[in-house]
Amino acid sequence: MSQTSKENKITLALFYCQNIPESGKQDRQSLEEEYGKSIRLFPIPCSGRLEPLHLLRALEEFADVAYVITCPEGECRYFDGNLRAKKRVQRTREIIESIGLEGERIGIVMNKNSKSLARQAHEIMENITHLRPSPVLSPHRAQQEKGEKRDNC
Amino acid sequence: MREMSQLKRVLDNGDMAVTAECGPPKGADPEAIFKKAELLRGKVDAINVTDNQTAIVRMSSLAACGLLISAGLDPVLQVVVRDRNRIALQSDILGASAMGIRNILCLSGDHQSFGNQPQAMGVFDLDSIQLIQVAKTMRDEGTVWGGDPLTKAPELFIGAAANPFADPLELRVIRLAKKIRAGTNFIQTQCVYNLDRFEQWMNMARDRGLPEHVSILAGVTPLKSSGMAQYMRDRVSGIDIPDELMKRMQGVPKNRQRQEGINICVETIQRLKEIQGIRGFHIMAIEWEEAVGEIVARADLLPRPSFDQD
Amino acid sequence: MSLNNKPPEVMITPSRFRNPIGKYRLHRTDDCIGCGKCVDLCPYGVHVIRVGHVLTNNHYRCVGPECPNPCYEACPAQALSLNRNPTFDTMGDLRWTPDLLVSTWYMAENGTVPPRGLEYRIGGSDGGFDRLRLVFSPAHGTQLEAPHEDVDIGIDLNRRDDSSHHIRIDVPFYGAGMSYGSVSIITMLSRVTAAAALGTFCSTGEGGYPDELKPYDDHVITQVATGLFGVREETIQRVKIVEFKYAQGAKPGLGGHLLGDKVTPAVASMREAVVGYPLFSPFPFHSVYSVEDHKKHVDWIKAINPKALIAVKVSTPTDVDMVAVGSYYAGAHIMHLDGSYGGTGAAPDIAKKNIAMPIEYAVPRVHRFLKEEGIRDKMTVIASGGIRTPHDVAKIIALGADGVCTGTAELVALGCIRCHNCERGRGCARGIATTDPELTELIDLEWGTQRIINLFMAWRKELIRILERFGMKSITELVGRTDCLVHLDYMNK
Amino acid sequence: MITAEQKPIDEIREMIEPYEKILLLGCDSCVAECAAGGEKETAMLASTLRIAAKMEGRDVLIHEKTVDRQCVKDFILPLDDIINQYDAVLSLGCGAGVQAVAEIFSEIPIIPALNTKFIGETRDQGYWVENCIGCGDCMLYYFGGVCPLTRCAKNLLNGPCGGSKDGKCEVDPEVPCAWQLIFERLSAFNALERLEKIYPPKDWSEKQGRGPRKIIREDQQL
Amino acid sequence: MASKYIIDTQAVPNRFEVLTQSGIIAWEEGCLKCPVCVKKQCVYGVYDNRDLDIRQMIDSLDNQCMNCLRCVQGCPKELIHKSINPEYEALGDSHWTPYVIAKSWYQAETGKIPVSGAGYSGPFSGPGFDSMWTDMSEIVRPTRDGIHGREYISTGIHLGKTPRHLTFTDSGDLDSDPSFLVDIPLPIILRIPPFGSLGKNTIKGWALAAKKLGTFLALPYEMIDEEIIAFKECLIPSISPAQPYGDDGLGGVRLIEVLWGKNWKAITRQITETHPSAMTAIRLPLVGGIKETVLSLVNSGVSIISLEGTSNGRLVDDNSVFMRDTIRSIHLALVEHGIRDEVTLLVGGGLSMAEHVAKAIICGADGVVIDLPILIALECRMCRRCTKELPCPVEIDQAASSWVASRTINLLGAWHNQILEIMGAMGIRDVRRLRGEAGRAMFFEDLDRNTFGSLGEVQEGYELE
Repeated sequence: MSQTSKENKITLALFYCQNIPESGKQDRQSLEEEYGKSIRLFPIPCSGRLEPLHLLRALEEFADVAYVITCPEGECRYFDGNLRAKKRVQRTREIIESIGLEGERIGIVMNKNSKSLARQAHEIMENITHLRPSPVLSPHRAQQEKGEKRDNC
Repeated sequence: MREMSQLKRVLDNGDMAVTAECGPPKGADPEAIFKKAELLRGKVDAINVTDNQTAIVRMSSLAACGLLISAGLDPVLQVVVRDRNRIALQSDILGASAMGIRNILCLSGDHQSFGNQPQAMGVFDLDSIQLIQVAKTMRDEGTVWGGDPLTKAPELFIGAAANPFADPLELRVIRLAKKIRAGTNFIQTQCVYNLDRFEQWMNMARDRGLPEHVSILAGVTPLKSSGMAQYMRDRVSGIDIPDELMKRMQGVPKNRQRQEGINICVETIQRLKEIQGIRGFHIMAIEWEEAVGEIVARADLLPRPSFDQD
Repeated sequence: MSLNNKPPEVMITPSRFRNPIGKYRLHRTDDCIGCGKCVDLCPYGVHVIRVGHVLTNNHYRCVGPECPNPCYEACPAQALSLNRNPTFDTMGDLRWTPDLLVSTWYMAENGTVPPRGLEYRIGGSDGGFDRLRLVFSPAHGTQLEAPHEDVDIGIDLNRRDDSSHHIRIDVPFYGAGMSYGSVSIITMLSRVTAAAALGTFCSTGEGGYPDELKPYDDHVITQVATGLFGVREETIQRVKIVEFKYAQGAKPGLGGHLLGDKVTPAVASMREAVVGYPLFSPFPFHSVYSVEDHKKHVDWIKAINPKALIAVKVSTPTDVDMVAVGSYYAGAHIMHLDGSYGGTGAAPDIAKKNIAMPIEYAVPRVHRFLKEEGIRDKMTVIASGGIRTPHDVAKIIALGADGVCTGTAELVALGCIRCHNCERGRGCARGIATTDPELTELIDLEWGTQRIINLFMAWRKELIRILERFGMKSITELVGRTDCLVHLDYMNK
Repeated sequence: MITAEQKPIDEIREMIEPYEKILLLGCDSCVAECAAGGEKETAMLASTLRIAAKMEGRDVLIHEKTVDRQCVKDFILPLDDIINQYDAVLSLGCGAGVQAVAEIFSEIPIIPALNTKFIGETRDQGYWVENCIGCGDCMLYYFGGVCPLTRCAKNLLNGPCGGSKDGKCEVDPEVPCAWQLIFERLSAFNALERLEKIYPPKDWSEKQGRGPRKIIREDQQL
Repeated sequence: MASKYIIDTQAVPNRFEVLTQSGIIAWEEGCLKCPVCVKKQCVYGVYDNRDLDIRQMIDSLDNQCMNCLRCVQGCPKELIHKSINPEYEALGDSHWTPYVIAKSWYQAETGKIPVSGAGYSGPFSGPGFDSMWTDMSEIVRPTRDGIHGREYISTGIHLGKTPRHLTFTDSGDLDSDPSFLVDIPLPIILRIPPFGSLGKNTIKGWALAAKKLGTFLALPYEMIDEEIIAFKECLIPSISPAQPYGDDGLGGVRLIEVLWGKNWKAITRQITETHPSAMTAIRLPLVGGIKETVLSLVNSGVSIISLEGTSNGRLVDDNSVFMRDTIRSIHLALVEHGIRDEVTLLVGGGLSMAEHVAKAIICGADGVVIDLPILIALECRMCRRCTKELPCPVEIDQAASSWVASRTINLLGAWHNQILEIMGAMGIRDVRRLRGEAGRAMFFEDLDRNTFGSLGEVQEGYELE
């Protein structure tokens, strides 16, 4: 799977609620080892801490896809942080769709059955394999690749 | 019932057209209309009926036009957007057409605060250009605005006003062009005193080729007195009376000022005739319909053409 | 001389902030049908009805899962749910846990210890007080309905039987020195006014003796510290107790340091210094290098104010016991041991954490040594620097102190949240440890006074309850009774 | 407060299309409260427009800034320092804000990003409702604190039309008939006699005036 | 040392947003935009300066908040909450705690000693050096104010064997050879940390810092290249006996360290021959039975021994034992054998805060060697991602050498001041006199047992509260 994403050069910005199981520093690092530059992880104290701007800025600057994993519905420490996150993600989707970017580039997973961070991340990675590199970043990316090639020469 | 606008026929025929204005009474008496009609009969091709001019309540323009039709004259129904929303405006257009009224003049109207109902709500649902569009849609598409079909489309000769004397001049020409694009067939201008400015405007209009698409009737108003001249210059928006004209009026004794007003008016028409693209005259002798006959005669605009009714 | 006032009245004095913070939060969804059942069920007044709308206005009073009638279980529309308040867990520190902060606020509001749901007796430092427990014999009953007023928790401050004032305080504590400059004038006045009402004292600290305190001269202890800020003959003559500060527990072995920003015109004039310039109080008294020097100091005060009691405030080095004996022979009445956990103003972290020993070790050592020297009965031993709760008071007395000094607890009653930023920016953002005029206005004097009175009335009741459970009539019976304590790390080993 | 909604993004993009350096100007008052033009929305719109530009491969400079209030000169004037760096300003203020900014910075195009809606009330979180048309001649006393000019679809002043059914308006059955509310309110404090009166035609000149209305208080002027 | 030793510090900004313990969660939905908004009243202007750092997705609300909670407590809709920052909690490990890391960042940024109000907030005691309290003097044992006072407090130590006595020629000139004694003004030597995303500029920056501080940077011999050798007088190359050693290009280096291993003797001899003017030191892993080894090394003439525990301050062979008591026992053994002054004992591994320097010296070290603190000074988060070849979140290898040097100097400057504070409180004016002064310290185990050891008995039926 990691190979697929390498071929696609898709970068996922993954925000996740610190309350989801097995999401500590070590779990995070093993994920990063697995996916390399294809994943950027951002633990947050509550998914409701996330604002549309985080997602937009991630898409603007470095991410092909931005996802949020929240704690299960009804289990937010702040009661409705995850519900807020859900609505914010929905709104952000609408925004990017309105400018012609695939809505799928933004997603939210409300954790169920106490899935681990790694498992959720794998599933998300699986879900997004069909997406092409983001048209937002492609000019940059093209330049970067050029640069890399130059270095190789 | 009249099938075609007399005004349209005259213009189509390539003749200089003449129209005059007739203000309905501040009352319900039809005789006032008939009286004015007789004064104008044979002197003009069509008679404009004002629509609650200066926002003062008068007999409705539509009704007065109906009376003129019954008198066998060709009325121009003036419609202001101040008092009616698009529902009323469209229904009035249908009613007018049904009564044989063929000419409408689409106007914004004076603000309600100027008249005798200053507390009234101004409607201004449409503006005059939109009204032209609506009328054209009804006539040419056979639908109301928004697309609902009409059982029968109205027959209309659509007119609009133009004021070459308001500022900025460039915008006046842009507006004329927009009115033409919206579908106006004829233009009646604000009364012309400042011929230089008028010519300038006409030149600009000609530069854009506008007169080819519309019949421009230059408006004239005989001055009754130097006092009236003063008033119109100072108080009525969009009126531009040059100083030499003012002086000319003032230089004449009071009892001969009316005559001088008519003289000026006739001279103006004569000069306007020289201007390329002018297709006729609109004589607005305000509450002085008697003067029209003399002006038309002295301006060599008689007799008015007549056509056999089909 | 005994003050023996009637105890002041407790008056309910809620937080001065719109949203008081509690341990739990309740959440009400749109499903609420406004039936008001929760309002009826809740014994703590968490919910209120306003114009047909039920509102959860007083989250902070919720006792959470320990509630006998949980509204969130009884709600017919299942519109209520309960969570621990995440904000609660961001507050405080290991010594002043969020539980202790909130229960202190509860006491300051209500004058009683919190009903349930909050640990109000110990903190989370995992040593000392927090590993010590009071041991109650079954002989003296368990919970008491109402404390008996015939239990005496007052203590004598002059045990030398000399010609100085004979002062008895009605509670076994008085207010530790917090200088004008490190705290606002309102904070200072709140403390002093409350001390007067409670029949005890409060120290000015080293920043001078503001005129506003004059009406309370009989309840003020004035401090003579190394910087001698604002110390004048007149100020020494005004009071009944004069306190020498040799060191303070928060920065033992180091001088005090008031940042230039806090030296406002008022502070500067009080301290006879220059506005905007930092002030250092050196360490130690450069005129005292021996017990003999120390005695000269005491004699100097006695010459100015012959009847004054002399308190000597020191921190807790290895030889604190020797210092105590030396102070006795120099003529001191009160040995004030200041441990390293207290302090208002800024101190280097390295000093607070590492220098000198915790008060729990120092007090037994001094108690034992004074006893061995045969002078324990002649000296009043006061402990401070980390006394947070009535249980801490009972424990330190059982370890050998006669009474305690309080400081931080009062600031917490005034709304201190232990953010540890006393010296930053304009000073305390909550208007307690600041000299910023605008921030000072955040506290109303009457409110502040009552909050401190309420807190100490709760302490008082709790101490009486503890003594009753020990079967004691007076707090003096508890002094040095280590058999009333157990340390969990050594329990039944 | 004044409420507003963001315009469709396509419309905004079309308007800013000719420009390469654009300042998004938020307003932190009314339109912030209705989540249309505050600091946050401004940042979001800026990011969205940057993303859109990048997708087109265009190099457009989009910055954002939010002022306390766009309808007060004092808050606008400080923009003088930065405004010259831009080709256009996309304002997230209400119509009043857009015009006030435009009036001060006459040389630079000021483009509205919002549709200004109405004077209204925050009825609930995320729910704003119009309840004043600013007629300039308040009649709420007579109608028990419910404005028929705003809340009756027909602006009727002398009682409900025949379309009122079950207390709801015929125009929108979701909306309570204003006259039902007026009736209930006036009954509640025994003031139904106020409904007996025939209210004469409304003086609209206070609303429409002669061009823009203004208030001048000389005592407030210096 | 003629002039007073002062470390010049200057604030050096962070390159990345710092992580702090807690942040603000401010819901926007439902905000009433009150005219007097609690956000506008923030004493620290946190909301006015709000910004989003994209690299780490850090909202400045996360790290500028000073925890006064006024906004939380004032918002009429209760839309503002506080939260513990999971990124902060995840910093470091149980030894390199978030607190240690954050305070080190502060010192490296500002050059100031950490100061806070409202008393001590930490645990009662802790493992290792945290279970020691240093003494202070009250009235009967005078000292002078450490920082602001009049007496000079020396933190200088010398490396090498102290001559037992000096000999003089007949004409009265010094006959002893003082060359085998190197002075450093600070009892701290820097060492390249065991991990880290290091670039050339990092090494250079540290060398520069060592030079400016007047101390040494110990680094693996392989790391020395043409650029670094320019700092030779403040470098300690570490030579591993496992690696071939030949012509080394270390001419002019003053101190060379040999790692403990089979060949150490041969290599030491070789070095002494090639570089007669350089001193040699032996670096030993700190293990349980090391005392005997140290004694025999000293007896065989080794004059500098560097003992290295684990990076969490334990014995290399037993992670449950803290190095504190082992150092004490080595020191005491050397004293007993009358050879304490024959050797300079340096201690390293897990020293994370300024007080550890003083405490290690009290336990018997002459000075210390620090490694990870100088990495943390460069904003290292101790995530050890670099050990797994993951990118460094703060791109340490990209930092300029001047920045590296200034940050390191700031940290050491703050440590120096703290050592002065702690020595001043003890009334000790020369750090060399602090060595082995266990009497100036209090040990948790002793105090606690003495005080509470007897408070263990609870009878049946008694209730604890």
